[in-house]
Amino acid sequence: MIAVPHLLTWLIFLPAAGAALLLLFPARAVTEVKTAGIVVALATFVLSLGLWSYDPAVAAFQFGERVRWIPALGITYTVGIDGISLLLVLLTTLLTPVALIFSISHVKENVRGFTASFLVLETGMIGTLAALDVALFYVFWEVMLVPMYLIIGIWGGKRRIYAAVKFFLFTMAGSLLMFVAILYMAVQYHRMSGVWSFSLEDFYGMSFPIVSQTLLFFAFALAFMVKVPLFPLHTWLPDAHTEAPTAGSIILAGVLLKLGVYGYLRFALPFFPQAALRFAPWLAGLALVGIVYGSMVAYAQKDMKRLVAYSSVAHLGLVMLGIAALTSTSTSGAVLQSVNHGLSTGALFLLVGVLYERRHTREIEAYGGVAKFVPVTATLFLVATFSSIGLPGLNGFVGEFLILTGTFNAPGAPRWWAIVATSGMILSAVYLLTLVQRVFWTPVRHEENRSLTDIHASEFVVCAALVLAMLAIGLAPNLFLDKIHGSVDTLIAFVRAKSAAPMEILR
Amino acid sequence: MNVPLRDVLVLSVALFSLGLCGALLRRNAITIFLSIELMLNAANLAIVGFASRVGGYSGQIVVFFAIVVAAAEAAVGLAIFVAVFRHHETIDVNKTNLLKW
Amino acid sequence: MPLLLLPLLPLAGFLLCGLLGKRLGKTFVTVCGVGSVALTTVLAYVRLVPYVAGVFSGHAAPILERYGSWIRAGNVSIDFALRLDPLSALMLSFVTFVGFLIHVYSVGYMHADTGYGRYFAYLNLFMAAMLTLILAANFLVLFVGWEGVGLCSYLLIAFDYLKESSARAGRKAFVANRVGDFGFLIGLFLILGVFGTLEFDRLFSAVAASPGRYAPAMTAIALCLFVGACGKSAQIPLYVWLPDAMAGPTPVSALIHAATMVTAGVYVVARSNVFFRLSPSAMAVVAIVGGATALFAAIIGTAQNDIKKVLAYSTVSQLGYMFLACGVGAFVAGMFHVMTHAFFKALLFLGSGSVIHAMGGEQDMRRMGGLRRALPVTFWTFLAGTLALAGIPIWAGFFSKDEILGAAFAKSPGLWLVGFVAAGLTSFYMFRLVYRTFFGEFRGTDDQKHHLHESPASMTVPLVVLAVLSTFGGLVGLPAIVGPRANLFHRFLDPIVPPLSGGFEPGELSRGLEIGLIAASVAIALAGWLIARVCYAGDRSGSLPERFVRAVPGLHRVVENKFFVDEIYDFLIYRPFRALARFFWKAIDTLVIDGLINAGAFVVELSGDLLRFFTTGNVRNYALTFLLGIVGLLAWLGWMGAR
Amino acid sequence: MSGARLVFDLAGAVAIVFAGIMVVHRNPIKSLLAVVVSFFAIAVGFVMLSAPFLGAIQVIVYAGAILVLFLFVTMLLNLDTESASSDRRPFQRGLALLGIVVFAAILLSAVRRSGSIVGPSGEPPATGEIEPLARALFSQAALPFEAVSILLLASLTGAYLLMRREPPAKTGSAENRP
Repeated sequence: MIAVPHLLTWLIFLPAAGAALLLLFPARAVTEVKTAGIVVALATFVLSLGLWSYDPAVAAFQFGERVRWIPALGITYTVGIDGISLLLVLLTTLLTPVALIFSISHVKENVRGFTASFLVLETGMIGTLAALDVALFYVFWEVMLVPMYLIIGIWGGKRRIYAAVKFFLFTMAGSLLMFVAILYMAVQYHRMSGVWSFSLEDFYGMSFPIVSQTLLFFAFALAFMVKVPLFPLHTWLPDAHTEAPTAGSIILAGVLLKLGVYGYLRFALPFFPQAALRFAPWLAGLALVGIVYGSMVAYAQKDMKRLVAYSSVAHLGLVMLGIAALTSTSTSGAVLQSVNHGLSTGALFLLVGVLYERRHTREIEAYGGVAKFVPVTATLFLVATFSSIGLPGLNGFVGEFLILTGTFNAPGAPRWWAIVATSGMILSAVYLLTLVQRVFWTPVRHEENRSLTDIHASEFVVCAALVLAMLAIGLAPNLFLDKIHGSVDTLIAFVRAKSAAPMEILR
Repeated sequence: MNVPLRDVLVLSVALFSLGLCGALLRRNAITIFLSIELMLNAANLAIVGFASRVGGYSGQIVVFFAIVVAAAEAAVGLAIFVAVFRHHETIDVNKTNLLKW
Repeated sequence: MPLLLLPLLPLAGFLLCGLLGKRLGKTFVTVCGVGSVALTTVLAYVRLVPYVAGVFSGHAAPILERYGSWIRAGNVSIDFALRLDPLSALMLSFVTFVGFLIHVYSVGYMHADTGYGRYFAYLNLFMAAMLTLILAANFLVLFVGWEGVGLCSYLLIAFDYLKESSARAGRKAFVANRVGDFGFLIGLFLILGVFGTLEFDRLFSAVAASPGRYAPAMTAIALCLFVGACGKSAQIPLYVWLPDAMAGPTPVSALIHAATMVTAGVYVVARSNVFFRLSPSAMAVVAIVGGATALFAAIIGTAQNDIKKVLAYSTVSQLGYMFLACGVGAFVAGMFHVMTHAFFKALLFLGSGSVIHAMGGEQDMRRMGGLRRALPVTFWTFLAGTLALAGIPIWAGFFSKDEILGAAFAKSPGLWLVGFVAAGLTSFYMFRLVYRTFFGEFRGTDDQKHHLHESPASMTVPLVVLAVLSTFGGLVGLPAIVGPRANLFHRFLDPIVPPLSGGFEPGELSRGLEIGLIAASVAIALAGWLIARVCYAGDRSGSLPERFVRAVPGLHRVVENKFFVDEIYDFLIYRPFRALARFFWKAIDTLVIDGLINAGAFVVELSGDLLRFFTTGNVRNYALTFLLGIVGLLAWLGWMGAR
Repeated sequence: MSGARLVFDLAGAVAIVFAGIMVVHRNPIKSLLAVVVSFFAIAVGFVMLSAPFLGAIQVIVYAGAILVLFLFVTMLLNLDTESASSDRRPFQRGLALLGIVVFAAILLSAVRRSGSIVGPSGEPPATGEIEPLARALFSQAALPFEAVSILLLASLTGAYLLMRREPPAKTGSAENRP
């Protein structure tokens, strides 16, 4: 593969540039706008494949770039990726064209704005994952918020305004606290060294007395916990998912939630290891409640998208449990499971969208027996379901197994954590198979379902891409795990060493 | 200097307070406006008083300008009252809440 | 020829049938679906014959084939590896062969079904998963097959997905299996924690090298694995899915829910016998659960009227026997029963399928009768299967069941008694089935009578082959009294139960006692037959049972309704779960959490509403506020100046 | 007590009395006339403070021009006397009175304490002649003077715009009606 210079910068800004370009198109050129948007997204995806040359043997950030941005405050444009962000970046660049291609035939109003929002969102997401300067990270973090807010608020369902505002307020409330914490850290750094800096390395080098560390940790963790979302901060998610257009749900579930996980791993954990380790049991507790509670609430849902949304709460609870246990196995599994969840839940939302666009209802009761009329959709839905349930051979199992076994045998974690979490495997089968049964199987109850048309070519292509990715991870997980676990080991070693160091000594 | 400054200031305060009473207690916009003019005059008086104590003409010039501005203000203000009256048939300030929204 | 080819071939068949089946038509599906399994069977025997010969000549070393690392992260490293040892060789021999026969049978049975391609795709996928399960060289690869067969079972039970009952039964099966898998996975975590590996070789040699060191951890591991086995092999309390699984097509019941998949639990217990033998309490649990299931299911089986339900409960009961065998340390006997059971139960299911096929889908025995004349091949083969299952001498079931009962008596006469009674009941309900179905007068509609016909050759040939196997298959495991080296089965399989110091040892029986026990079990089998004959054969068919029902109506109702176990589960688990789920959603999520959030929003709105009153638009209010502000400011200035 | 002070105090008393009448009288015309008297008295005060020019302006511009404008407007609007009964808002009134009393008290105490703070600057005291004032006005304050003229022009225009009646609606809008 040809090495592209400044690959990450290209990746980050290509979508935004594409969005700017789209605004030059006349609003009526709907087809051209769609095509251009998809071309840009696909080009980004192809470019991002260049990141695959990431060398896990080198335990450092790669594809790094550093440019001074606001010298007076020591803010730089520093980007780079490691094994933790690599797969998430690839997931982002995969899911964005998936979302756009899916929307080809479904979004009718203000297509230009829709497509541009997605491209800006992609810039925000990749930037968030690649930023190695805390201020830059925060900028991208907030950049993501606006297009998602617009996507829900403009192209969403009936209660879209409520959902969009709820989404915005939840996320904003968390991230403002984080902003305060970032500023505090920068000021502390300035006091200590006389230099302004927001760079990740410099922040990694700082340690704080336990009280301020705890407060800072909470500020960071809250921002990420809202995004993940961890019980009890999850209630924005079902509303946002339900009201968001299908493409929005795909990105929201597929990538945005993962950024909470990523942020926790990249920032909260190594910045404040003592506090993080001290509160790991609480985190695990919330994660466990999320698994059981999310699953049970999912079971009670009558709306397909809400059901899948609550399943995300449960699945991400598992991911956070893996991080709370903080073993190499469980954390690698958690990173992989983030990607897995993006694929399987993305596919589930996509297929629910396929049904929704034809029937214009998300009520489970409105379906029944439709597998007879949409066999391909039904088959793909089953595959996505089993990926989500964690059937060996598909991606979900590998992540779940690593998280659970890592947690079960973690030195600091009580065994009942993993036991409770494993019950999530039963529960996920209960609610998802119930969904399959009530939507696709059982007798046909509504005559209007008889005229349902099966999945379109464009929808099929993107869904098949997701299924192929699921199979690839399920059958050859080492391809991906090998990229991940070097960085995870480095991180864990760093966290352990830093938390073992005497507390009061700064730097 | 024959008039003590204190007398001037006491008179100024008295007139200003009366103006305030009118401005706050009356409801007729014209009367309120008159009260404001009175307060303006009270201020002018204080300035002239200080000026006579300090010497020079700067103080008087300030008062001169104040009177001119008051004239301009009166013209615009009264025009507003006429416009409001045309619209509301009253200039009772309790019945017009134009400053809301 | 690598072992990997064995699961890969049916997998290829699955892909071809599944992706292209609809487009390329039935012939293509038949060729791909049956051909892939036929080829697999041939290749399997190509590997098996030299291996088996090697084992008998003393080279029992297992063949291990590694295909590279599968999952590697942190301290977990799992290879994708397959292995051929006596245990997997045994399973391989009958899984491929019986699987192949059932594929052939299905060609005839499913010929009119619109989901023909889908059916063979699932069946092929099942073969792939089952072969992965039995050839796995470590627990995780085994788990792949384990879940894979569960998936296929789910898909095939719900094959007729537009029927409410099928869809429900499919989900029930998967969820019940998942409950078992929960235990199984915990077991795997424990094993990984204790040993750091899931490879059979390393695990069992490590335990065999220092049993004392590992013994304390074994009870937990063994019990966890047993929970998994309970789910898959339908033991109390997780058996409830298997009777419902009869909603699937009959060949599926034969293949998955009788011959192969459901014995996977026994296979796992036998596979990890080293673990189990180090924990007497785990062994006791296995034996008791097995014995209880054997008796319990047999009792239910006596009062069922659906021909497949009888066979389903019979399967549950026979699986109980197998666990009973494992629990008393007779792992080889258990596996022997697995094999013979695969033959005769597959035969019985296929025979019942032939009957159902002839009856146009009718499954209720009360509308059958006298089918002996219309379906001669089915009748005679079915009879062979019945004799085998009932434990009549020289038929296969006799040898395996007898060995189990002997081992049970040696360990605990109580367990033997349970098995003994269950054996009598088995004989009774099977002959009841035979008499009601094949003897007497036809009780169905004229339309059905008109259409009665023997099944096509594709269905009868497998029946005959299986009947032969059911009849003579037991001869490979002649009892010890015949001669010390007469039991080929033991000679072949004994290496999988390595000597273990301090481990559980099966009991010994004196020669005389053994003969006595054999006589007793033959007697009870014959007694069951006799009772069934008295009750259901001849002119007064059914009058005796009716009197019995009238005498104890409550008992009959309870048994006929399967002890109301489904209803109890519904009441104790399903309903509370659903209520709790709704409570969480409506009360906690909507009311408490969202309520708090919305209350926050409400406070903001309210304070805005309150503050709005200050924006009256009234000039005088503004002026007043202005004045008060000035007064405040002046006061502050004055205070500052005074300081 | 000098004569000037006596005159000033008398004028002050008159100003206060008529200002009081202005505040309490309900009829706007009468209030207005009271203010005229009060302003005359203030003009006298200006003269007594050696600012005769300002006194003259006070009479000509304030009492003569501005208040006449008020009078015209008041009569033009033909306002009724304020009705005593409606909308009294006693709480507001009380609060306003209290505020005014405190305000006055603070100012008076300030006056009492700081009466002698301000001392004479180096400049010669104003003599009451107009010429030095005019010189100062057209030299030091020439720019504000011009600015004020623009302000007057602007207020003139503004007042015109505000008073102007809306032109009648264009007839073309009728076509849009269904």
